[in-house]
Amino acid sequence: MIISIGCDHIVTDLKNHIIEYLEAKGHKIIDNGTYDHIRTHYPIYGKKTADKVASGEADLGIVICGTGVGITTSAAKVKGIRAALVRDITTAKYAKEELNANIIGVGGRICGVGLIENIIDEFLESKYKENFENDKIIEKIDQIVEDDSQVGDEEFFAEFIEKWENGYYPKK
Amino acid sequence: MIISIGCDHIVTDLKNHIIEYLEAKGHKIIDNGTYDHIRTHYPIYGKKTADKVASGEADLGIVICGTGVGITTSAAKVKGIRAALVRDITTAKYAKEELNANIIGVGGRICGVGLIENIIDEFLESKYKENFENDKIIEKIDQIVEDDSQVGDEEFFAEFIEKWENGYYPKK
Amino acid sequence: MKIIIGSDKDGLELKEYVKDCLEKSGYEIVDKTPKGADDFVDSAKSVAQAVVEQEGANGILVDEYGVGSFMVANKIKGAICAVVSEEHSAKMTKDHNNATILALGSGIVGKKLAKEIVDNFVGSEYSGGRHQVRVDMLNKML
Amino acid sequence: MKIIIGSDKDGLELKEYVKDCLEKSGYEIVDKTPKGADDFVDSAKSVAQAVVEQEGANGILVDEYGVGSFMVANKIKGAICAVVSEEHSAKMTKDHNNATILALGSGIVGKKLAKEIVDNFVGSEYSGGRHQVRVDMLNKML
Repeated sequence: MIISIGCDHIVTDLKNHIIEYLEAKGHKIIDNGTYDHIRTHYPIYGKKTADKVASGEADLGIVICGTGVGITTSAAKVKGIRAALVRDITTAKYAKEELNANIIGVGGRICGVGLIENIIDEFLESKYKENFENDKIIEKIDQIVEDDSQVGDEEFFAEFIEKWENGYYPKK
Repeated sequence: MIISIGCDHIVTDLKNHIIEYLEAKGHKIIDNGTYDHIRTHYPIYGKKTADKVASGEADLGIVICGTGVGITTSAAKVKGIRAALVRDITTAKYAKEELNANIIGVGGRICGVGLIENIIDEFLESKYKENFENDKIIEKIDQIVEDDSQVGDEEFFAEFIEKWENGYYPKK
Repeated sequence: MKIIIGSDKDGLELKEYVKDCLEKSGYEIVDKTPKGADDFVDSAKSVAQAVVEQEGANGILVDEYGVGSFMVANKIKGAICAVVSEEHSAKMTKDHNNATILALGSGIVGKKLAKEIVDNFVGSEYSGGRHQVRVDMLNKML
Repeated sequence: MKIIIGSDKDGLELKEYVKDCLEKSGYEIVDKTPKGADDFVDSAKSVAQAVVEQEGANGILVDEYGVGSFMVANKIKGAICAVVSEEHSAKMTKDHNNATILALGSGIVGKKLAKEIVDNFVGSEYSGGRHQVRVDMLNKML
């Protein structure tokens, strides 16, 4: 499978571990960064990771930050994405089987690596159960957002990054 | 507070992080090992950590292994120990407030470090709520085991360590 | 603080429990789905829209796994929803992400844990500062 | 496989749910506390003792937090009890620790999660090998 992955600077080592883990299983990984521990902003990587899935370039996506909330929320806000933030395998399975989730998010400061590996395994291996009920709910979710012009727009956050670099935002 | 801590070889780095975290808060730590990543056996460190608490040398104990189950079970099997294996703060608080738990266990491959720090904070800061009901349950738990001759016996596992070293057990 | 709540049928019982706890703590509750919505898309949309429209309001959503409500609420522009099954994230997501909506799974968390999660969420505050750039980014999306 | 179960009053409802699920899966269930024991010390002791006495039996304990049953069951010589709120530990503790007793907190885990935890626990097997030295150590204790 082609898997799009992204993280913030809090959990870069964990993301690198997961990439190795998945490559060893034969998956192809698109690593959207961040690539180091320099302070950056989770929506950049959540959106980048999700854009690849929304466009079809990747089959599924994985996003990780401290609690998982910030980066998974940014992924969820991309049209075509059904993002599931989880802390157990049961929910990962449900999200894939019933909601055909295409992005899984976890919190690297919340879950340990053994549990995270198992959550990802379940997410990748579970199959969507196509039926009328599930199709209907998914269509309802997908219809909430109409505009797809933000997908793939790499300059979307440029104004904020510039403001950050110019000291508009406090560094604390 | 004087805190007795122990781990197996899977989570030594996490234990070292927790020691730093607690020392920065002014606690005195008794580090019962293991000290490296060489394969060893969790009951050795669970018992050592618990013995210090049972004898009164330490106020409270913390034990960590992959899932937390193995090492916390070994701590629980020491007379005078009320060991709580947890994955949330609610249970840590309950265990201290109602059962006066004196050892907390977590799984380093199950919980992330942010959650673990918070669990430990809650465990150390919560106070036992002394009342008739709680005292009665605790007495009932403590009375299950009568013999205290195993507490502090440093040769207790010697036969198994010798067998392990002599190749009695498979290494796989 | 006003707390806007909603659930589907599967989440109804836990929603009622959470509602009771919050009312006892003195919060003003607006229940968008007294009988439980037909599905979590309806409950999550209506709560998220109401939270976005009312400055200072918080939202709580319940369905069987929580993750469906999370998926949906975050599709509403300006809504930041966290699905959580432990207390640390409940605090941190308020503090760092300025999340105003909490989603819970009734089939995932028990009542004692749910209560502590909710208390940590409604009892925490956004700390602003460097976190604002990320929140501004999220709020531009959709 | 025979599964011996027990709970206090707080754990009664979840115990009944787990019992139903396991019976539907064809397991033979021995319920030590059909009405719920007075406290988790009684339920945990009776289940742990029965599991230790019956070769090949497994035990499941429920109280409000699970951790009380864990504390007690592990005081019985030969009993290895795991308190668990996710599926990975449920599998791993069987595989590595040869745990034969599972403790659950009814106030901590929801039913869907509890069912998956139980299924993972009863469906996994001890792998022996290097793990036996640790199990022998545990079994010498008390």
